[in-house]
Amino acid sequence: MPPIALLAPIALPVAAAAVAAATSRLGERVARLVAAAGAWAALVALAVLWLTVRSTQELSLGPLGFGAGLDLRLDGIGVVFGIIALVPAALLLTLQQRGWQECTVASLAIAAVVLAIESGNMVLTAIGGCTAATLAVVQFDIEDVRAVRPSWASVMIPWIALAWAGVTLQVEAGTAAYAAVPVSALTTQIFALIAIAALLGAGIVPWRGWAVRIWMRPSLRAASVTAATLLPLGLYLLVRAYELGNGRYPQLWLNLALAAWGVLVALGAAVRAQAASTRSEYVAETVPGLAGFALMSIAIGTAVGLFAGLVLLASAALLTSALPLLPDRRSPAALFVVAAAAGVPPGLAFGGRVLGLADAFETGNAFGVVAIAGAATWLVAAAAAARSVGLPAGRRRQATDALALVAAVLGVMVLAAGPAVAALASITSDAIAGVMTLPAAGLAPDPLSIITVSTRLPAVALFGPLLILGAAAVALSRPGPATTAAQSKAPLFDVPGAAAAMSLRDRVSSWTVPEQYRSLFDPVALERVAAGGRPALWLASLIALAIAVSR
Amino acid sequence: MTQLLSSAAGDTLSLLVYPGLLTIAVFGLAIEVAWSAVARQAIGRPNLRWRRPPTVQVIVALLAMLAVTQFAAPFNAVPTADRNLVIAAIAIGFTAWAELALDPELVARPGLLLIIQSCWLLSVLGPAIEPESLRPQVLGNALVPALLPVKVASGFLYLLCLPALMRLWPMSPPAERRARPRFNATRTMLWFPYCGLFTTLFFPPSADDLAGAVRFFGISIIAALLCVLAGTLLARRGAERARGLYTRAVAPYSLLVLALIVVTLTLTR
Amino acid sequence: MPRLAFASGAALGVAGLVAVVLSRADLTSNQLGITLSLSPASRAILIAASAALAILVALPPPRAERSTLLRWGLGGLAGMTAMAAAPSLGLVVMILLLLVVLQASGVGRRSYANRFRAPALAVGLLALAIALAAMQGPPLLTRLVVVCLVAGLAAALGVLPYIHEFDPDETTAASPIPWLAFLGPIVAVVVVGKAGEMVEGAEDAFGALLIGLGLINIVVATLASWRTSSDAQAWRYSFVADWGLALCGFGLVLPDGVGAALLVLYSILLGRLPLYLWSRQSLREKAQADRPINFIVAAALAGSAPFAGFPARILLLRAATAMYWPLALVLALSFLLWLPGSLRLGRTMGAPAGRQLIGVAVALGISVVFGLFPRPLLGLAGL
Amino acid sequence: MTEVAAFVAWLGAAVIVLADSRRGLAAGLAILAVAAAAMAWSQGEQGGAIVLLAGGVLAAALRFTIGPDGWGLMQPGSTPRLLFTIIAALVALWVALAVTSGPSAGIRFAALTVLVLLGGRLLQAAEPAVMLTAIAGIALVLGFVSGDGIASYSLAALITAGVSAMPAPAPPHPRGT
Repeated sequence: MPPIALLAPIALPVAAAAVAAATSRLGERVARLVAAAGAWAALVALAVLWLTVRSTQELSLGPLGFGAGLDLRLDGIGVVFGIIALVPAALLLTLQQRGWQECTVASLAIAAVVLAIESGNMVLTAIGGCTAATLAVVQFDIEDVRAVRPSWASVMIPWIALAWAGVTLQVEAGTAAYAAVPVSALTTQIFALIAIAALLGAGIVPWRGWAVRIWMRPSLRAASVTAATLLPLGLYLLVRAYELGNGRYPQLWLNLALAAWGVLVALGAAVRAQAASTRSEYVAETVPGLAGFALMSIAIGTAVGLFAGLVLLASAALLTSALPLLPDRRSPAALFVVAAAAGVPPGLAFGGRVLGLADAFETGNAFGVVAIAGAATWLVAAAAAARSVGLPAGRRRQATDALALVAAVLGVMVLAAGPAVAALASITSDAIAGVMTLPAAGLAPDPLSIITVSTRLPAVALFGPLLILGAAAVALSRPGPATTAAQSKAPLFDVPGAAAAMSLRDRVSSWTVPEQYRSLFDPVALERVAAGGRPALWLASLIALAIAVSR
Repeated sequence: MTQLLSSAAGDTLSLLVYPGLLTIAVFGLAIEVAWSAVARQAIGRPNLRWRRPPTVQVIVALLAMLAVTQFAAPFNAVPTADRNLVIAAIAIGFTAWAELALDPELVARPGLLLIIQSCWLLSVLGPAIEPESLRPQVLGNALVPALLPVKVASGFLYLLCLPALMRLWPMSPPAERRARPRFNATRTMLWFPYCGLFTTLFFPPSADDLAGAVRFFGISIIAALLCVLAGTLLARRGAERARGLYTRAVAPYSLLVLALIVVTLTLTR
Repeated sequence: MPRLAFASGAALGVAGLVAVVLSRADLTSNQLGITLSLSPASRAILIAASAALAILVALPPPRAERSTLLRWGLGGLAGMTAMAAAPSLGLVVMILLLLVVLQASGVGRRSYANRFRAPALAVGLLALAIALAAMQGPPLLTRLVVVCLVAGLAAALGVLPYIHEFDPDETTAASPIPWLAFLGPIVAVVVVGKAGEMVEGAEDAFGALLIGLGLINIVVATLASWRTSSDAQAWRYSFVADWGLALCGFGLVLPDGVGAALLVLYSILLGRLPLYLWSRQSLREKAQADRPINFIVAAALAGSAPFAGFPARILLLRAATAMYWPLALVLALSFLLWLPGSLRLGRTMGAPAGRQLIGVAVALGISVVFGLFPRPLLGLAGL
Repeated sequence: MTEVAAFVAWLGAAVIVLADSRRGLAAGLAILAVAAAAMAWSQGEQGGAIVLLAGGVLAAALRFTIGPDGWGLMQPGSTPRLLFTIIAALVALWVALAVTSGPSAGIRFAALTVLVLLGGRLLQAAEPAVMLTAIAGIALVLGFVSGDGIASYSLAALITAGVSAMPAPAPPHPRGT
């Protein structure tokens, strides 16, 4: 496979965008099909590129002019994240009704995300990420300019931070190429910039950030594609940071801080979810909650933790494509998807969470406390999920039965994929070995079980029979009454001090400059003075400049 | 392939028979009958006609089966290396929420239940921090003097939480219209998971022989009876006192246990 | 006859452009008894300015006559080329003086004094800098030269604190926009390029002053572009904000900084200026729109990837990090200030159609190409 | 000779500062041109001196024909301008003699005082003829400070004459692109 083929996963969505725009007169259906075909083609190209060689492939097309070259590099971890980002994106482009403009912009955003993932250096990743974030904002505004969307600044900050980290590496180490940066160059300051980029780029924050608010829009077309592409891209940076640091972060406390942040994010999502007044409010918290657990697992700094994070990201990817397809009414589809997101055994999300928590316990020190908090958070999320079943829909989106069926199938896939977790581990262990050293016994010596430090997870032997027994038993069981208890509408608990914090926030936001001082801060008057072309001001400025340089 | 089939057969046996479904049912039935007698509940005439079981009971049973396979019970066919405390704790924790999801009318005060469940989770997982192991038998075996205070404090917290988690407190769910609650089939399936986990975590594992089995189930039954006793006392004190106990005593005590865990962690480093 | 005049003017302009393109960088000529030479950076800016003029003449904004655009553009280009080729700052200032007088002689809505005063002040300050540089004296004298040079440059461009008075309804040719967006880039490149020997011993002060003014312009102009009441004013402030970046780049002295400054100047000439002219009609009609094209224009104006502003910002961050990292932090934060104003400017494009839509697409296409691959532009400038 | 020329240059610039009409402005420009030519001559640039004088005189002649009628010298309200001419001269003298050093203090004084006076006039004036005269004076000074030999003198002369030939600006235009 010639190295130039590395351009294919980027070029195909771009070409699809161009064709979608060119065929706009033929109707939206054509544009939708073209865009979906482009995303699927990119996915196939990525898979073919990897499967034909099964080792890292590189392509260098020379310097671009700003200190970074057009260096593409496809390694195992790139393929894993590419698949995690492309599968839901392709599904959504296939299943959701979109106008040609949305199809075009979404395809370009997908190409930008693949560029960021395939990029061989950090600066190019920043360009790809910034492009994807900008196009996400454009998608939101095309879809509904009045609906809530992430502020442009909030999606730009992370990529400017990453660009700064990249150029700092260039200045201090002479290169920002992932494969060439010396281990000593990854200082705490540079890692902090990468972490800021990762957390804000994916919207992984404990408060109700943009990653939550986008799910509350009237339409979920742009939200779902954005969540499907930007969430993995953010966490991808933290995984690449392991490669830069030869399998570890500059300081152990950084791992601990990130893991704690991940639990805080999941806890924030769970606390908000248990107080949600509608099912759509609950749904908005599911993907960020999973992202918090994924962050916690990835931050532990072991191969098992990283694998657990990947499993949770894969679950989040499938659920991201299922959530916007759910109907408003209470249905088995909603039940399956909610159960899968909550981590009901023996689902994929269950396996990922168990592995992540187990790994945190086995890492020891304060990670154990983080793991206890994580486990408690998991139960809060489970309680919120249980409560959500009885909540009113809370939105006016109607999904067809066919889409509901697809959502149900995706939910069942996540629930039924638990036994396959060991097989996934043996498939991805080579990719994980590319960024950190595997344990001596390996991650998954066979596709049946996963070895952690103190235990072994017999995925197939335990989850397999449980799945079969469970499916048979549930099929034979008698559903309970579909009643909604009044209590299920009330929050399970109130966060202490939340009301006080809200009132303080309202008070602070209501502060204004006293009337008698307003003239001092009148921007219009200041502008009039500055732009009035007054010689007196010019002379005063000249004197000020003279004083400034003479000191 | 042979290895897969043999281990799958062993795990299936554990799920369905011992220490799985059959054991859960027998143990639970015995303790539930005892509780009904103590609480003067009507057991009701056994209905021998086959009826499809409610989904909520099926789900709770499946979760309980998964949990008990992780116990350090004698003759457990699941290899010791394959047992994981997190799986047991989360599977048991999920049972309450399966009820809330599938039959919300059965769950009283879910908010308070969540707080108590968090305290219980601390008592289950707290002792696992310092040993850095999730093998239940390893935690049961941990008798290092430095770790004993955490273990004892966690065990006591576990017992304090048990009556509420088993719904032996005097708080009737919304659907309950009767003065005297009836035999609770869902709870029947939770007696062994909760009590067996207590035995697994806080007592050295029993040998794989008859004496060991007697010891294991004996301790579990004592734990269950202690729970029944506490439930009776709570029932006498009334709902408000019970809620007061859990919000004003158990929750702060769990924070104390957490502090103890952190102090132990710091001192042993 | 007008067609013939137009064609001949266009042909002469093209011939001039071909001559500039073919002229090897740093080629010197003594044929007129005076040494003429074209630095690579000046040559690159001249080519960019010519390209901008070609785009505007080919796709003129509504209500704009090609002949008028060509007349003003070629006149400006002639002066710019003369400044670029002039051997000393003295001659450059004299040519600048001529351009000031010629621009002020045009028909405008502001009073003659208001149109003339600020650029004339620039000429006076630059002349004073030359006179002081010719004297020997204490180090303070060199610092005064620095002040006069920087203040003169700021006054010529019309950036803070020497911002020119602006009338939204004035014709672009008579407004301060040509100084900001057409003549300004070459004036800056030439003045900064020739300032070297004049500020010997006070290079630090020269750089610091440029960076200081740059930061002030970035902060004030980005906020003003967002909050000001008039949309046309907002456009003017957006040019000033871009100049803030360019001044910071020139002040950082390092090749990366200069490269960043040149990229900003290219994006002003080939992006912001044409977009501003194509938005004039909707500015007059106060027609705003929220179409995809408006958001993409906003992204391009905000310097977001993949448009040309982003690599300029990356180079600027690199130079600032190499020199003094807190400056990079300030710059990184300031980059966010472009966003709200750019969204507003994007909306003022209205709903471009026909020629205007083609023009916007061309400008965006150029911005994307140089945003992803700016090397040819930087190579053209010898970087 | 340079010192005398410098004094004459100041005189010319002062006249431009104090005059509001075409005759006074033309006189000031002519005096300034003579001084600039004398200074070029003193530097051994005879050709340049002649060119500069020609350009300056032509500019003065053109200014004599364009602009408000009369001399307009020291009209009521011009006292601050008078003080400005004296103070600027004193400061320039101090800088030229005490602060700076070099071959010719006269040229330093002339350049500084003329640039400051005419720069001030540019900022203060509103009448096009006055502003164009001031900028023409600055062009003359640039001619002898830029130091590019005959080229700078010729260009300065051309610009001085060209600027003075500019007609009165057209009235404001309504709207446009």
